[in-house]
Amino acid sequence: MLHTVNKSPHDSSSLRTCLSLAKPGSDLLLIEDGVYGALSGSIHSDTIAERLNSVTIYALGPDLKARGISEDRLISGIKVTGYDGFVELASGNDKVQSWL
Amino acid sequence: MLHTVNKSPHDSSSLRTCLSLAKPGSDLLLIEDGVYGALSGSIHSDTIAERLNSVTIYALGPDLKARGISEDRLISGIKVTGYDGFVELASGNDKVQSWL
Amino acid sequence: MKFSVMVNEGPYTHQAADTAYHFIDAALRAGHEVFRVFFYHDGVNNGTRMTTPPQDDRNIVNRWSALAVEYDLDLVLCVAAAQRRGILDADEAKRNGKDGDNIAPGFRISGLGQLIEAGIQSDRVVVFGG
Amino acid sequence: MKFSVMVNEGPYTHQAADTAYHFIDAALRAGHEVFRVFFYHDGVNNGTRMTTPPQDDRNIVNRWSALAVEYDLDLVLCVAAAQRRGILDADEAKRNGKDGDNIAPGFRISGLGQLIEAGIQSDRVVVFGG
Amino acid sequence: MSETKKFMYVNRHAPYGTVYALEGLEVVLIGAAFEQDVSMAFIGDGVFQLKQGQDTADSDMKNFSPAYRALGDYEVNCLYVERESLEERGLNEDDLMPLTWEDEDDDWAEKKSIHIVSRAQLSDLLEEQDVILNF
Amino acid sequence: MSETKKFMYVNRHAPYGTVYALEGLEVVLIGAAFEQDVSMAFIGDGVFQLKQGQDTADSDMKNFSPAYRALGDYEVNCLYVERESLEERGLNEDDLMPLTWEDEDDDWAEKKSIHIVSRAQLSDLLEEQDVILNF
Repeated sequence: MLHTVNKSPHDSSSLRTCLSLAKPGSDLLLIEDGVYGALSGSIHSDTIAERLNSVTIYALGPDLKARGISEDRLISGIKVTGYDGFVELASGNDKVQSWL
Repeated sequence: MLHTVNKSPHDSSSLRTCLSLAKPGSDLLLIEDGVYGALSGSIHSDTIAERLNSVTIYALGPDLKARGISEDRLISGIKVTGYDGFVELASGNDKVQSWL
Repeated sequence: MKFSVMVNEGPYTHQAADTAYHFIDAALRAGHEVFRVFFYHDGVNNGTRMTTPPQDDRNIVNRWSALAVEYDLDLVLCVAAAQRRGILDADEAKRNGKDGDNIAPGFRISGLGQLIEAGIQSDRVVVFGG
Repeated sequence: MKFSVMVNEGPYTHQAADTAYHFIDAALRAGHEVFRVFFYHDGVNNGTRMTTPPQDDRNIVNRWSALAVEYDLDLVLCVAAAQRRGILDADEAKRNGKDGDNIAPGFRISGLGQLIEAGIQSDRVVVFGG
Repeated sequence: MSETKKFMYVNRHAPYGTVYALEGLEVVLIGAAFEQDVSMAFIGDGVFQLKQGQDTADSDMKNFSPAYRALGDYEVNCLYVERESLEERGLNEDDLMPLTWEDEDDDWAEKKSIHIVSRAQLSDLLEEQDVILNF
Repeated sequence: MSETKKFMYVNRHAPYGTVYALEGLEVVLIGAAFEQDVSMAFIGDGVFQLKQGQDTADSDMKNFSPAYRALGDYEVNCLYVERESLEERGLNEDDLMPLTWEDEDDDWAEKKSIHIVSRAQLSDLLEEQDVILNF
């Protein structure tokens, strides 16, 4: 199952709710303002990093770039992908849950 | 100064940010989904109740009623007012800061 | 006291348009003046006459238009925000080469300067948004 | 693989309309089929031809219309959501007694059943929203 | 359409502040005609949609809470409410509207539509679905 | 208009995800012509508006970050950024665009427009305003 989160973890409960319900083995793609959840050194980084052993976390590259976030600022283990990768994740998983 | 908060404290950071910046003596009016912040027994209730000695907190009655929240469910010390009271708070304070 | 109000969200989608209306209505009934209501962001969607809400629901657009008549209210849609969202009066339609307009009675389209002026001229500015 | 997409926010106001567009574009370029794009909530505002964005910005409405032509895409605006927000085609205008319509080329207005049908007929439904 | 899919409508927004709850419910009511295997989940502030005693007389909005009571007649009778979301908000099951449906296969016995489930159970339910629509 | 008022534009939204940052900036640029006493505050996710290195080439949105650099020319040169908001987000002052203005009263010396302030200082600044507009 692919989960997407499009809201900042600082402003919205979406990422927290997503992580509370995502099963081990799930994929999570951070998009739009959701990519702020991929930043290292924030008050949410540790919580997110802890889930990387059970959930594969991606961040959408074009959205990171728009927001001026270079890949060296990401939590270690988070993968960067593009719109093509988003389509592959959506087709490779059996369904998509969007945490709006 | 009158502060207004129109978002649920469970979904948004608005109330937390408001309380971090509101000075003692301020008025705070909870409106729209912000009135959920007035409910007693929630995980945010204690934090909000602690501020009642320095900030006067109101909740908009028509919005409580729409959401099925009766006054006996509110954190003790929170006052209920209507649209007329909102206008009085806005005119009685020197300015209004809306935490959208 | 002289109020101005800023409305930043569209009708039905967010309650902000309702709260702004009831606040203004209460202020006017209490004898206050409302210098201007400025609609910004999706707030400009309050000003289209093409809206047809379900019959058992309130008609937010008509409610604004009626209030404008009753109290001679100045309801201003921001032109830049309106262009992004497809809200036009006859002048704007002509200027942008569009084949029709959709502004509701009682509203006018003008620039952001109207908001700043409202801030300067009014005793209080109250912002309603999402 | 057969995708359907739901778009729940208006253009410019939320990035969801951009992300949905780029997702669909990438899916089509990868050879997937897109059965339907269903616009709900403020998403119906993607389908008005009255929009005039600044010249240095993308034109989100025209971008949808062009994609519809290129790939014969089915772009559906929910009728109930469109009525609340003042988006009309000629039939809806006549039915609701309005003096004009504003739907953009390549879009059509239909009922919520089109969304459920898309869920039944498609391998994946992806929701983009605010 | 011969295929039957498992549809879940996931509700995460409070009513009235935004339109998502109302327009989400409209999808469920229309969708009921398609004879799919339908359920609803209420997570986070979505649990507030089911609060008893909603009364919009003073705010002049449309009170759409009675429509939840009609869900049983549309054969939408699996409403899963996350227990942790209720507790975090100071609510319990008694705060929710008593929604019921009549079971045709059990001599039209009246049964509860609302099921309070744990976070772990809800996580399992999400995995079982074919189509998830989010409101 | 003879009166001069203290206007503060309070920015609490990240750029691009929603339009508030862009349309808020448009208000500030237009407002500059009115010769009021203007400042901007960046709180919460609003601090992301000032992040260096924004590049929208791959997402095809309008990159409006260069407009912040023009603020100095419009005599908008008091941008207050809440230190706690930066820290909570893993950012520091070096992550922000180096915005400057030229001080006419000091032989056109180039000065910083961004002031990192504490939560307590920002709270004081809010109290001093006549008009607060929120984006």
